[in-house]
Amino acid sequence: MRKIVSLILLAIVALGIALCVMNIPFGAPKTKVGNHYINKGREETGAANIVTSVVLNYRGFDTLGEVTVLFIAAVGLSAVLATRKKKVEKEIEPSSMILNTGCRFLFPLILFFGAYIFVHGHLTPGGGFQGGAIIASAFLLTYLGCRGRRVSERRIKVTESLSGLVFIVVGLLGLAVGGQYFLNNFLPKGILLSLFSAGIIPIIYIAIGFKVGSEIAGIIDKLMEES
Amino acid sequence: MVNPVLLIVVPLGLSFAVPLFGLISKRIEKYVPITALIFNLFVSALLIPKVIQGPIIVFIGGFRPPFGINLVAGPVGILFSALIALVGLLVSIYALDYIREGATQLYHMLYLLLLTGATGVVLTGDIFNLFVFFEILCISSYALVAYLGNRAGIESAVKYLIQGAIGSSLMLIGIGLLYGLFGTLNMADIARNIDSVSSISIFVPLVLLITGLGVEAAIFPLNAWLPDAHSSAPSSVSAILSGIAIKVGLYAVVRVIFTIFGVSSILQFLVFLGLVTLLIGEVSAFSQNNIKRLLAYSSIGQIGLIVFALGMGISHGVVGGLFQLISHALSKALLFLAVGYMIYRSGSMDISKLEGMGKRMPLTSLAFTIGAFSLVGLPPFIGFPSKFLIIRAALSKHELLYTVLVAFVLLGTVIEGAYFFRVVQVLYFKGNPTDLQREEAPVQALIPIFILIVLIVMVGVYPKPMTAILNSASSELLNRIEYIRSVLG
Amino acid sequence: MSFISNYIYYIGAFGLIFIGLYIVLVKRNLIKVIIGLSILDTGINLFLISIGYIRRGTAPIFSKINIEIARMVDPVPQALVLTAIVIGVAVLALALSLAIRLYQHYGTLNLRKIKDQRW
Amino acid sequence: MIFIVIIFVVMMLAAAIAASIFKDLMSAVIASCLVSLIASILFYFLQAPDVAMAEAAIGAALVTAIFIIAIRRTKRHEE
Repeated sequence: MRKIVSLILLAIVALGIALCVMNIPFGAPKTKVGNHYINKGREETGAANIVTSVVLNYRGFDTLGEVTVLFIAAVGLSAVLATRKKKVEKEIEPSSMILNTGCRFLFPLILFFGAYIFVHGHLTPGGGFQGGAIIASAFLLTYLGCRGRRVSERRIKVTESLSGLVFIVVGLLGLAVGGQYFLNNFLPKGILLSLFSAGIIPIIYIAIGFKVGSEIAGIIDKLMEES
Repeated sequence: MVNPVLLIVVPLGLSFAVPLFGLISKRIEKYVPITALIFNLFVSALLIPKVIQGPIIVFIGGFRPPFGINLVAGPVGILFSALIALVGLLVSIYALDYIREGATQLYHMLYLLLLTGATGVVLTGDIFNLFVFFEILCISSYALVAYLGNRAGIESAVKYLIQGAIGSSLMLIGIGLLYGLFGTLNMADIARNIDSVSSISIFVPLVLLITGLGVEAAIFPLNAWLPDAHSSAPSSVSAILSGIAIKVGLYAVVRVIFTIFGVSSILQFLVFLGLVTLLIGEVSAFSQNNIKRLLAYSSIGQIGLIVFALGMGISHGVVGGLFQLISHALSKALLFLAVGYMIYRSGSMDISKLEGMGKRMPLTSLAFTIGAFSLVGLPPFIGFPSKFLIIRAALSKHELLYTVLVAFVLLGTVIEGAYFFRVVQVLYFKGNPTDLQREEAPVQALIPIFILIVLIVMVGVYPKPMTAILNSASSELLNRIEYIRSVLG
Repeated sequence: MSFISNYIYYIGAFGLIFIGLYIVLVKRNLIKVIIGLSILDTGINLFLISIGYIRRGTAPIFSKINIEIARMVDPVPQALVLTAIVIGVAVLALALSLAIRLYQHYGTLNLRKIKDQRW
Repeated sequence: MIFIVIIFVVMMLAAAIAASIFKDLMSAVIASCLVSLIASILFYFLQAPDVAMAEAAIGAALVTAIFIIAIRRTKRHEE
């Protein structure tokens, strides 16, 4: 019964969307705002990767909101999983030496890889979110491989809030220094395709990288607790 | 001049900084929401006289719309942000004492972030940005509903989360279709070009957006989550969810219908939807024995009344609807705050367990009575002028249909009066009054309750100062040409 | 054939969206429902990206100085999808933490069996 | 080229249906991970390398990890 009702409902939705999608031809050049970004993006933001310039400059406010959403998820997760009873220290079986050494060897390499990705976010594909996710996966590896090693919760929290504050302070500096606009790109744009270019974009992307990395690492840490 | 972007950025920054404050001292963190909301209230109050003359358009990053994100601090936006800051501030004072269990630091962060999301939704002028802030609002309310971590709380949070997630997915599909059709995400720019495509392809994103936003706004077929979520959350959270969160959802629905799509053909449908929501809410509230569920269903009824008023699509109706929205926010916040300590003292949400509260907690019971009377629409409280405006607007249409509809609205009010009088009767006239000593709520709870009572009575007696802002707000909502012109220049 | 080559990405995207919605509406197990939400998210992201595609386009990155501007795909949907992916993860993480707590309270994840309050 | 895309899309939809059918939640999660992976390849075909990276790193890897941790703390089989 439930299946039939849902399928009928889905069919109606599908029909409606199909009617609408007919008017959006696939693969045709039709963009209006997008063209502006492609044509003017390099002069206005100084980033070679136009997606980065859209994410951090034209639509930077969305990104601020998005970082906040992840922050809420981390906070909400620890609020939901917070237990009133005291934590019991469980005896953890240590992992084998090969695994342990391998993880210790790989951990800094993965961190470097993540950092590379978000430092070069304005030049190549990738950026704060991807780099942050890679950093978080390094922590996931240590949780799985070197059991018993934990990052201190406090350090995660401090990184999280400091990097969030960097984002907001850079934005407010734009309001104060570079004319009346929040998130204004007030630093010099530099030469296209060089590492130190695009004004505030690399700074914000590094902050986002740290924030996303610490938040997802914190989420994994909370979920792994007492499991 | 104060930049309206500070209304969003300052609370956001402060809530990011809460863990750092926590390192200094555990006592600071619960004053952070109060500080941020005082700031917001102050800035909003400062901006009100300016925005009545004309909306302030803020370009984020210095890019002119439609190329950058912009905020539209018009009369509607600032009215809502002032309301959010006011109710939020009072409830956060209440929470100083009320929230003791669990991870209190996390509660205060989530609480502030919820209100920041709500402020973002009402100020933004970009449809995807609205989606992002809407997600901030929704996700923090899922977490806050589950805050107590008991069976009921977790169960209703799960229910709320599933329905909310489906809603936001539908909304995102709608936004994608709009972008595909118009190549822009700015609400004013979409509104300007809305007539350039065929009406069927407009209709689909409209339905998707309204369905997605309607989940949070609790319009009739989409409100299954509301009674559970509002009744199992901590009372301070229920006050915010009932007072602010559903109103913000409703704002988004109205903005989408009035400003972006500018469709008058579905307004009639909206009026009927509002009436159905009203009657279902009131009838279900009548049969409740749980005091918080009763208040939650009464919220559904009131939302129905507001939708009814806004759906009339005439200036008087919109003024009445917005007034009713403010009056419901204040009165329902007062009711939930009063009920919070009653439940705490009696240890049960059962209405029959509240016997003798008139003697045990006289001030709180008085507050409950005032809130209830105000919701029913008795003078001299704020509910009277707002309901009066709505009914006058409906009658001014001079159509037989609306006269019949008004009769139904009055029927809803009668039902509402019946169940509220039943509760008030239990509070004062039931039970054995001899063996009870007074256990009044603590002073941190009485201060916001007292301020709410003063506001409710003051605006109820003298509603004149509200009319200027309400009139310009309603003309902003109804005059989309002016909105498009002021954003795009 | 031209129909398929024109609409294959849309077919994939909406296929995922409908399978995801079907799972969410019909399945009883909470973790299964959350898997459905994740598939739904992926479908929506694929749909948004295919809106911005231009036939024989290039990625919107100026990796070399002389690159043909006219054939670049639209960067806006890509920026939106980056945001949407992160929001999706946030919702999933919160939902899974609720699932863990729900299991601790009820000992089951079957939503039909959890009926303390009326659904 | 178009045939490769068709094959990928069919595989992706098959994986999604499999995620819906499997009673073992762990298998269902792996199937949904496969959906994300193929989607990230499709993102690459659609000239969106940024999104492809994000989907592979977040959508396929971390989400699957979070799912598996959650399933370990609850029940593995759907009833």
